[in-house]
Amino acid sequence: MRKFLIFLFLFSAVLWAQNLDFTAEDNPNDDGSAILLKWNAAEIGAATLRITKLEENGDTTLVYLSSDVIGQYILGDGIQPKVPANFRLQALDVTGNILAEKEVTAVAKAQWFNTNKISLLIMAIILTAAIVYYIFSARSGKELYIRKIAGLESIDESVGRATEMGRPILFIPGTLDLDDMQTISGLSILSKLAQRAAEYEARLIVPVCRSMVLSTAKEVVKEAYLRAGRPDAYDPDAVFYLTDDQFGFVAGVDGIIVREKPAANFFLGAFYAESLILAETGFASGSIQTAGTAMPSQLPFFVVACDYTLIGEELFAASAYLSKEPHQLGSLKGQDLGKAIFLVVLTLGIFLEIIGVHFLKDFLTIH
Amino acid sequence: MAQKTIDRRWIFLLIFIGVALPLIFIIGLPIETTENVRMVYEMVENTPPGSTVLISYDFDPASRPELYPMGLALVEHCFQRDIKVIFTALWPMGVQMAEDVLDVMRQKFPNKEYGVDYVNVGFKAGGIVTVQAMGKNFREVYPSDMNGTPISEIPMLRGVKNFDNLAFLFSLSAGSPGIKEWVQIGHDTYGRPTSGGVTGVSAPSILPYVNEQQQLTGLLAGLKAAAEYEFLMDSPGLATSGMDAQSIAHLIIIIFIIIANVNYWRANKAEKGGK
Amino acid sequence: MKRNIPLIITFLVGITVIFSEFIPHYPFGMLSGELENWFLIISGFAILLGQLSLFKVNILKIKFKKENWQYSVITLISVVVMIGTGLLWGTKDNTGILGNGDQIIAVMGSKPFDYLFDNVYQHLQATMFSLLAFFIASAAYRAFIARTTESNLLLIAAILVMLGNTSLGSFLTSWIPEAISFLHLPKLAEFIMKYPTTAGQRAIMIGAGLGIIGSSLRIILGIERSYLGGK
Amino acid sequence: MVHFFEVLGIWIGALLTFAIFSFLYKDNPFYKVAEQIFVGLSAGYWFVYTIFFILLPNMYNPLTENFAANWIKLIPALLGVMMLMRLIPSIEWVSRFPIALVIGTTSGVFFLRYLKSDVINQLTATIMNPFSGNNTVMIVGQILLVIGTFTGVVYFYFSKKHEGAFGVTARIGIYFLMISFGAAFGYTAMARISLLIGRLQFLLGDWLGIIQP
Repeated sequence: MRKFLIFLFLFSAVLWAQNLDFTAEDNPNDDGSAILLKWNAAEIGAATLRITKLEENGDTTLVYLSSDVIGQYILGDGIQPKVPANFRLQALDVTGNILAEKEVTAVAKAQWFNTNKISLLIMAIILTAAIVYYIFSARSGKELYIRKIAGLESIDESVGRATEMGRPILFIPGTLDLDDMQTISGLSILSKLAQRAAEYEARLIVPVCRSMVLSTAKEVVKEAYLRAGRPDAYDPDAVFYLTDDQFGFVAGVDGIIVREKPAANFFLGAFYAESLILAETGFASGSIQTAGTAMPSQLPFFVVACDYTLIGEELFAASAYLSKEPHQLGSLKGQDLGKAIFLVVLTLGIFLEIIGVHFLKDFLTIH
Repeated sequence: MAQKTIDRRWIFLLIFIGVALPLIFIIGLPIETTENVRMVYEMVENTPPGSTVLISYDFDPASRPELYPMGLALVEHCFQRDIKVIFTALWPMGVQMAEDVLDVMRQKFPNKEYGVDYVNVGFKAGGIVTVQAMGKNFREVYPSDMNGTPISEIPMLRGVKNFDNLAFLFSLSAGSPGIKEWVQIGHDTYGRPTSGGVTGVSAPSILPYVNEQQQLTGLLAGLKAAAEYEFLMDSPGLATSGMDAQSIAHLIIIIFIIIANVNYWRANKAEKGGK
Repeated sequence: MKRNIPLIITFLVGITVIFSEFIPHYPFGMLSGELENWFLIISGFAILLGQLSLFKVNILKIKFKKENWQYSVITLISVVVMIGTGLLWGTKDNTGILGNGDQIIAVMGSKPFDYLFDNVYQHLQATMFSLLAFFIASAAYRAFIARTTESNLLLIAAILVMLGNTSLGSFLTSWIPEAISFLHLPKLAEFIMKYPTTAGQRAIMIGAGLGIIGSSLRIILGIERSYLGGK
Repeated sequence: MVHFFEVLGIWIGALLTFAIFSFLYKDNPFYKVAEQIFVGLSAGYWFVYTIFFILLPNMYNPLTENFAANWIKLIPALLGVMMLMRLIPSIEWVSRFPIALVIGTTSGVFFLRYLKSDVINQLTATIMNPFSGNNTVMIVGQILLVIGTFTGVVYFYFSKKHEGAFGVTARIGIYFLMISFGAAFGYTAMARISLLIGRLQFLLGDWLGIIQP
């Protein structure tokens, strides 16, 4: 009788074990440092599932506790490529008794291509090709049209006013470092503005809050004065550093604005919350203000408080518009193609969604 | 343009006064309450007096402006209804936040006795694993309270063995570990009513838990929810004064916008009339 | 040498970062992480460079007694005090050159650097930031005037959202019957934020994103060189 | 003594708060002093921060503690020193090397990050069936979302004149941009006023003790 009971117990345990589904496999698209664990214990009715890793020296470490009967877990700790790892899944009831358990082994592998990023790759290739193609076609002499950018009318007006009133022009290339593209765009507009200022003998003040920007801005201004044929008028102290601190910088610039009373202010680059403090102080001192940034959160304040605003991509387009350099115009044309593709895919995608085909959205979502 | 403009320093002055005064003298402007806040309020209202609940302070000073007023209002509500409260924290700094709330409560409810009406069991590291263990066996996780008094000597904890003995669980959460852990274990595993308060920024990611399964029984999100709760309790406090200051400041801004438009419209009319 | 090597460096580094996004295999996967770490160290040195030029500017101002030179003295004293206390006794979690300053902590309650940080720097920062509350009011007064279709839209959206976010909005529209409850100001504000605002923000993000992509690409390919100074 | 310094700290904080606020009236010596203290102190703060939280843990400590495993950190250290060569005009050009590395890294990172989050993710977020939804308000909203995104992107199209049907579309785009600016402005007003509430709670509570902090 007793033997029979033991047999029955073992037999039922085997049955349960068969119902417990537990797999371990290489987690795809990584450098071989993770294992993907999946389980399905729906038929057992377990309260908790406990996964442990069996180490070579016989120790076990707890990997994961779950209350989901069907689930998966990616283990990224202590896994090395090409080294087999053993795992045990135990299904526990409410009181902590083991209902069933199962052991599996898996080997992690490193992959050479991340297939989840295929849509990103396709987009990257198309955009790169478009931009490079148009840059070269512009360089080979093809005329590229660029629409008028309203915010740029202010440059001549500002320089004229500054000359007339004998007051300086203030330029701030944002509060981020040189590695931000908005700063670089700001600096290339500064180059044009400085040249104009040199020609009309207007004084320029450029406070910066990053030392890398400091040295580059100095060179940009110096070369602009050279181009204008006025190297003698270049003041090396016109570009100076205040502090790296966001609000410390604002405190300093506010002081400069109220004391120097610039005829025109230019805020072109990356800005955060300081945008409105600068623009309002500038307004109170009676300056004409031009701002431009690609920070969506700060645009409302510039639009409200400044006379002219370059919105988002217009900041990048502005330097192309001013310089008319083929590489900038070409790049802009390539970006426009990017927008056209965007609009086509968007329209197509919405159409497909409406008729109930989700292929395109799903494809783009995986990355 | 011949348009009258006000010296903007008058605007500055009015904003300053408009924000300062409501902080000193609470007005208690009526607030439209939202469903999620009402659910939390009802949950406390429907808890029979004498039951025990658990409130976890899972935040630090950075989120204090939003979560502290919630903690204050909720505990006050519980004490009013004679509900016994266990204070705990999954964040080390949360203990201090709970103590700050208790300092205020001791003045408001001098009759409440430590160990009988409330207890602070302090901070426990370990996040979800700790919560899980707590649900199974409360005493194993908390052999003593934060002062070192053994649990067995604390009268109100005598009948408390696991989550089944608690009327509801509440987490004031600024991130992880926090409200998600309490939902997953407290509600999903042990089926206890669970609710919480979160910052305005994190609300969108937590709101989906307020669903048909009632993974969360309502949710307090941001300062406005705290003010709504104070409104439901008819006891205006920190959150209400903050919301009052907000409303007055917004009102001042809007009045100035109207003045500006009237001036503009008049100037325009005068100009046309002059022609 | 002065120009081409930097261009080659930029190209190689940029390409590596982009490739490593698609190739998880060693060593590509970890390369971009390592490069970002280098980046941190180099920009650390750049901050030091900024301090040095700050010293230079202010010392020159004092030396030539330029206008308001007295204030430059205050600047210099503040920098020196902050750097001095920080390096000598360290910060909350770091020991300085002279050790941990336990005796000073016994007197002041915290290290001098942290004391200055908590009682001076933080207050200055928070107050400067809070000026925005005033400026948002003055900017609204000046700009939200119904002149054109554009400014009307700006004005209406701003007022609806401003009202909807406070008790005032609920107070004004709570009488509206449940059937058309979407006209409740809080709900209306939520609607504006959720749909048309998201649309506008999205359009800006897409445009600006493409602008940044274009600039990055030109820099990696060595077409845009202005960051090296001049053209 | 500790208590004295605590009180002193609150007074310093309060006085500096007023010094900055006084700028709203007009520029004055109090603001100028506070401004210069702020500029100096913040520059000093970032200096110390850089030493203790960037250069020591990321460069100095790994190099001194385990040179064999971390010798590669010598490269950024060397590049960092080259950065400082900006100060010597004759070999200033050396600093272009580290700048090139920094800019190359960011360009690569930005290229991918913006393509992913600002272009593709926004695209997938907008691809939806605007007519699905359980109430009219939601459907109207989704239609507006789609139209607004579409026309907004058209506004940023630079290589075509904004005239005719194209011009009208761009015009609608501008309208959406304006609504979004107005709404974002109104929404942020709340957060900005909270900052002032925080300041006043300090002045009225910690400093004057009129309200309970």
